[in-house]
Amino acid sequence: MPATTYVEAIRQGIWEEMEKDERVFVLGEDVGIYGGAFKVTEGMLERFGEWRVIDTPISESAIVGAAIGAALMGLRPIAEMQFADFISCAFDQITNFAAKSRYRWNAGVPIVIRGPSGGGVHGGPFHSQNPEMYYVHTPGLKVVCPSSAYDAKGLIKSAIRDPDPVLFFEHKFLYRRVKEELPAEDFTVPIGKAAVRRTGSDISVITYGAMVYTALDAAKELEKEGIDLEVLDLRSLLPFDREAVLESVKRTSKVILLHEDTRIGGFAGELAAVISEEAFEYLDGPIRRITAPDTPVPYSPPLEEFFLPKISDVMRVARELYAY
Amino acid sequence: MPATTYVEAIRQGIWEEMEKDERVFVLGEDVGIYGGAFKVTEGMLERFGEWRVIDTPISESAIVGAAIGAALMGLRPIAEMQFADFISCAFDQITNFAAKSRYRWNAGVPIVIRGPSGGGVHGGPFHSQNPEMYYVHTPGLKVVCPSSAYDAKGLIKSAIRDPDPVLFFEHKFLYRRVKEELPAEDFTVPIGKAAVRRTGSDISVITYGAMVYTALDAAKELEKEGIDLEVLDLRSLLPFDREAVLESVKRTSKVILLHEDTRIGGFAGELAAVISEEAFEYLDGPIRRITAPDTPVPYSPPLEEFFLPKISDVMRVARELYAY
Amino acid sequence: MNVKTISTLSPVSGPINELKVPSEELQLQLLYFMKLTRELEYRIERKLYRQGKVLGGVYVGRGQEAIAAGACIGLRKSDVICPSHRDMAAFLIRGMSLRVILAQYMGRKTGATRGRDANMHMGDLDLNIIPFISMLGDHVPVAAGAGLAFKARGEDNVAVCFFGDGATSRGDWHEGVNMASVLKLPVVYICNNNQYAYSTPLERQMAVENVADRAVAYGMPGEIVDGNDVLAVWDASERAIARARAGQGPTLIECKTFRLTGHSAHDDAAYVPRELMAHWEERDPILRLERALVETGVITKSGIDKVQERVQNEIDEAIQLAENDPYPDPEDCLKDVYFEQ
Amino acid sequence: MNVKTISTLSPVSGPINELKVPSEELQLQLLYFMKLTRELEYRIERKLYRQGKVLGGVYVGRGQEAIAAGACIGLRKSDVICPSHRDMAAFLIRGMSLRVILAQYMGRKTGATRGRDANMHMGDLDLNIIPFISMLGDHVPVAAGAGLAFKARGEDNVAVCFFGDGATSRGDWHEGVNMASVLKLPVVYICNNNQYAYSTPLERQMAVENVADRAVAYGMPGEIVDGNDVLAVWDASERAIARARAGQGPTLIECKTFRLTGHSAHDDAAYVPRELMAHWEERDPILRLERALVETGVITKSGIDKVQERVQNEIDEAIQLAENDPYPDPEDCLKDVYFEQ
Ligand SMILES: Cc1ncc(C[n+]2csc(CCOP(=O)(O)OP(=O)(O)O)c2C)c(N)n1
Ligand SMILES: Cc1ncc(C[n+]2csc(CCOP(=O)(O)OP(=O)(O)O)c2C)c(N)n1
Ligand SMILES: [Mg+2]
Ligand SMILES: [Mg+2]
Repeated sequence: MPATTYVEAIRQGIWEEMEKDERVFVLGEDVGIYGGAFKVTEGMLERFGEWRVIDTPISESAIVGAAIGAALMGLRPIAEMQFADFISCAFDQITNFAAKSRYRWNAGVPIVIRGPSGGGVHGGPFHSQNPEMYYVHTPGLKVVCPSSAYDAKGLIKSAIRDPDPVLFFEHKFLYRRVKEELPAEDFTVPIGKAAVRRTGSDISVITYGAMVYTALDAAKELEKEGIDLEVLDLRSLLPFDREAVLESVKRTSKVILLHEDTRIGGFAGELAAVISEEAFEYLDGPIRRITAPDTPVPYSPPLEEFFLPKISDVMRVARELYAY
Repeated sequence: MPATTYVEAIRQGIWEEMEKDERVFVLGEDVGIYGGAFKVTEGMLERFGEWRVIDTPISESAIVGAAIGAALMGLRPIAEMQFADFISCAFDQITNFAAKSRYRWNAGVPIVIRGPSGGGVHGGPFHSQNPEMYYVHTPGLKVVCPSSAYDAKGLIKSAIRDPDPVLFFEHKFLYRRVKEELPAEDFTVPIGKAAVRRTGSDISVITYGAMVYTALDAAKELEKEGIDLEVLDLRSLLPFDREAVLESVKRTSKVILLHEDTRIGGFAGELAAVISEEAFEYLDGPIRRITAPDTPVPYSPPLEEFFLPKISDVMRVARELYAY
Repeated sequence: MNVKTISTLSPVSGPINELKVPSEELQLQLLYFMKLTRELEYRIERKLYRQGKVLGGVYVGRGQEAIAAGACIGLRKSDVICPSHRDMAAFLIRGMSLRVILAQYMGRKTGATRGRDANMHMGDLDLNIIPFISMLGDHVPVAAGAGLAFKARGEDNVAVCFFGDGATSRGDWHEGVNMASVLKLPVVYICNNNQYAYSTPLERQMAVENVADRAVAYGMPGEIVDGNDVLAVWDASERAIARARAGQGPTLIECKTFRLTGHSAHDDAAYVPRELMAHWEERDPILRLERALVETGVITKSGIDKVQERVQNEIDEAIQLAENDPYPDPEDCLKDVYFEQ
Repeated sequence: MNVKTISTLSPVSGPINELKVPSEELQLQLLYFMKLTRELEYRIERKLYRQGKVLGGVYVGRGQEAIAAGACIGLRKSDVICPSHRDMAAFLIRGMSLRVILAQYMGRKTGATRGRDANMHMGDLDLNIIPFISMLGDHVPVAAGAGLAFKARGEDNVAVCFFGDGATSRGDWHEGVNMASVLKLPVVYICNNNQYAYSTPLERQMAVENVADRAVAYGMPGEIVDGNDVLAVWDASERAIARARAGQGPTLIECKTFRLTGHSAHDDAAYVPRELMAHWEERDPILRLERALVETGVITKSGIDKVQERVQNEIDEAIQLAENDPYPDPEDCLKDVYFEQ
């Protein structure tokens, strides 16, 4: 079996669910003839026809609104945002209509909203955003950020089958950069379960998305210095795997919270609160955050490189914490 | 001098700034003839004329967009959201156009976006929201949540004079419920400075908005039991007064983070991260959060009462923490 | 634009026009539902709200009852509706019970949203009612999506979506009707143009005379009807619904009407000129229908009194039931944020 | 709708029409700026991008140069423009230097955004250019706001706002043009209708034939011009600008054109039928202008060669400068999020 890329894994996951369940359909800009800006829906129009692969006008809010309406009538829409940045245009529909529907009148809204997020490709302030926290802070939604091809496929399937609205943030830097062999048979990855990517005894690095690789690379370097990092990949942010987080922290007693998203109000804050509330007595050092700084994502290479958390950042903070 | 209500204080603040600076103007729905749904702009149309008090179509996104354009051309717009809940419709303009403008091309966007937020008045899921975190997580914005008439007036003036976009979340429960005598002369309250509402030695309660009163009421009760709460009113969330937070926590060594907003991704998370990173060694107990649960704001009185953090919640957690 | 307003009832006397009219039975049903709506909203706004039994905001459709009534009476059970905040008749015609509605307004567990949401925000998938959210216009693309589901499955159901003149300024309104037009979705868009949005008059909302003028931008038919003439609303709706079922896409129907009350229970509408209000009070859609039905012999005056009596009794009874219905348990607050097994 | 497309230049030969034309000097300026635009974008897309010197996305306006050129050439310094992503000529005409533009594309400190933002996202308050953000349509209400400032201060400046056909589907577009219409703001809205939005053809974007048909919904004039005819664009713009200055409110000008390239540098536009592309290549706006100016004796063929030479030299020089310009310091990343003393 050849290795499957992260982006192809998503395509496969959607394709297989569409084969299996005729309620599933895709809508978005340029998803049909063009197969999507990143080719996630390539070939689907030919296979599934124009009412299951719907090219829409440039109307993110109506794309989500229409997905909601179709879901209420029994379909299973997958709405593509050409870049996750443009989800801002649908913020209102997502947070007010979709998120609150079940709570208000017991009508679930099983939609998936997916798109490429994240930096590292010189996309600048409007093609590099990490919008996850806006939705993590909205009860009623689920938020998923896979880091591997396996997870991407397994989680997109779980998202499609989920009875509630799921925001699926793909990391565009990983699209063609990570790949692995995938099982031939149907599999899913549960929403809300983290994965230990590396077991370690000294410090827990809790992270998600592309930063998983930053953490792993740092761990490999630090191993040479005798510092043993554990790397926990959250995979889902809402709900997140509280047990796995606490279990890891209680074992290592030191924790680094790492994300590509900006700092103030980022997910590390939520984690810090949970840890300092529920694992306070286990902590042997301050909780350390490594995040992007509180700025837009800059375009120029030296600026963007400065912006993104780096292996060296993890190494520096880990050394400090190890020595604490 | 008679006491001035919170809502009237805001009106006065805007009025005085409009008298002083002809660049300042107001736009929004029903702000003119009607004087605003909560009468914040009452009388202004007559005084300042139709090009400084502009009734707009129901277009929150264009209200903010137009405010941005006018600000770039040198004016000082104050955009009213009839309820802060509807700011969701302008999320994209605020977070992408306004917030990132200075960073991108050095062009400041001195706008104020203001409106009534918060619960306790049986407004239900769409007239009770606390939208602050969506903006606190957006670099380039400032976010203000006053709790008193004095602060409301002083902060709205600072917001209007500020060279950057300021989101000014008024708490509608306080509009006519809190009042105080205000100085006759011009005064401002700086954005980013907290206020100690009650000094105490046992536990720091860090909060903002209407919850300041919940904390103070709890403190009064707990005094009888010999538990001495400090109550810190943040007043601004972005930027927030890091020094005041750390100073208080270092002094009391125990901390309760209290807000009306929901829990996951709420401001308490940010505070917990800062405290556990920078005051770790001072902590004598876990950081405790008291927040609304992760649900929409329900309408029915028993549900809404359950939803909102209560004096009894603060007392319970304070007792536990005191005993820790 | 050169649009003719379609009217069947004379504004102040009986019928004037020999348009296609619904059966006598349907006419009587319309009368019943409009009177039921009027009385129900009267009780909610003028009694229960003032007695403190309904908390929060109250918005009624006094003077606009013909619109939702005329548009909904001919629908199939399998069609879906997306009402707005002045369309009480829609809920009643779809079969939501008075008790459920009143319990909703009083925040009871038995209300349409079990106390979670307020007033008109009522939905029920069994009745194919998608509830309004406060953000005006948001349900316009949602209705398109419902129509999309019908079309994708090859069903000939339609989605009927209601909104006010002011809501048409929202971006979501534009995106929604545009998408419905491009994809030729089976949606009927019904605007109550009551000439105000809260205190804001139409000319501060749009630079065109008629909301229907906006239909041109979407290549869909825009039709103006006398919104206080329930038979005219019915007629226009029938045609638009038939068009949608036949796969010809959406229609925009503008119903000219007026809000015979404030924007909400706390607003005295002081900004509305007295003469304008008086002009429209004379054109009360219920009085117009009553006069027409009496003149055509469909009902007698005492027959109308009987309807009124029935309506009052039904509401009395429902209020009694709803008032005694329980509030939700406080901890219910935590339930149903997500699917629960 | 019954709209006549205004053309002054024959699609494939010289001038056909005796409309009001700009002065010869202005005609020559237009030629220069259009050729400068073409060459500059050619270098960016086909050279610098492929050489890896420009990273990220690259969108060019090949074949559409007449639009921004014709619309901007007559503006005053005190007017403001809000260009979109295929309006390079706008920046050049407003006086942004080639070096600043090239440095922008190469992420240098000397670029219009000092390396913070990419490609067309260039702004400069001194030149009265408000930069585009990627979210299509967002700048439409912003332009209205600029117009509002002019109107509120009693100035007779105008705001000129550019967008594509696809952007008109965005809610912000609707809200923005509606607000401009209601408040009669001095804005000129210019649509480049290149018949595609990325891969999506016009009929999947709107159910009307012309973008200008949408103007009806806002009670504003909608005019269609041959967007590959710079003199026609100039003429329509002059009239719309005059209207705006006179306080008569906004105008929508639709410029029919075609994108003679992919959506962005990585797109080969395989979804565009070959014949359609060929049809429009024949109607290249620069060739059309050149033929017309030669026929009317405004310039000779060798004069045109000289312009081309000048353009190439200027760009060569600017590339040299920009390539040697410094990148921003990494820590600059942290600056200017807020006002700094
Ligand atoms: C997005 C949004 N903005 C503002 C409001 C506040 N609001 C509620 S109803 C209303 C007026 C609505 O006018 P219209 O659409 O004409 O409906 P009508 O009330 O006249 O039936 C306003 C401004 C809202 N609900 N949603
Ligand atoms: C809100 C938003 N959605 C999607 C995109 C991605 N996108 C960039 S350009 C484009 C097509 C734009 O088409 P049009 O407006 O016709 O302009 P053109 O590129 O044809 O000049 C799309 C979909 C975007 N930039 N913004
Ligand atoms: Mg209205
Ligand atoms: Mg286009």
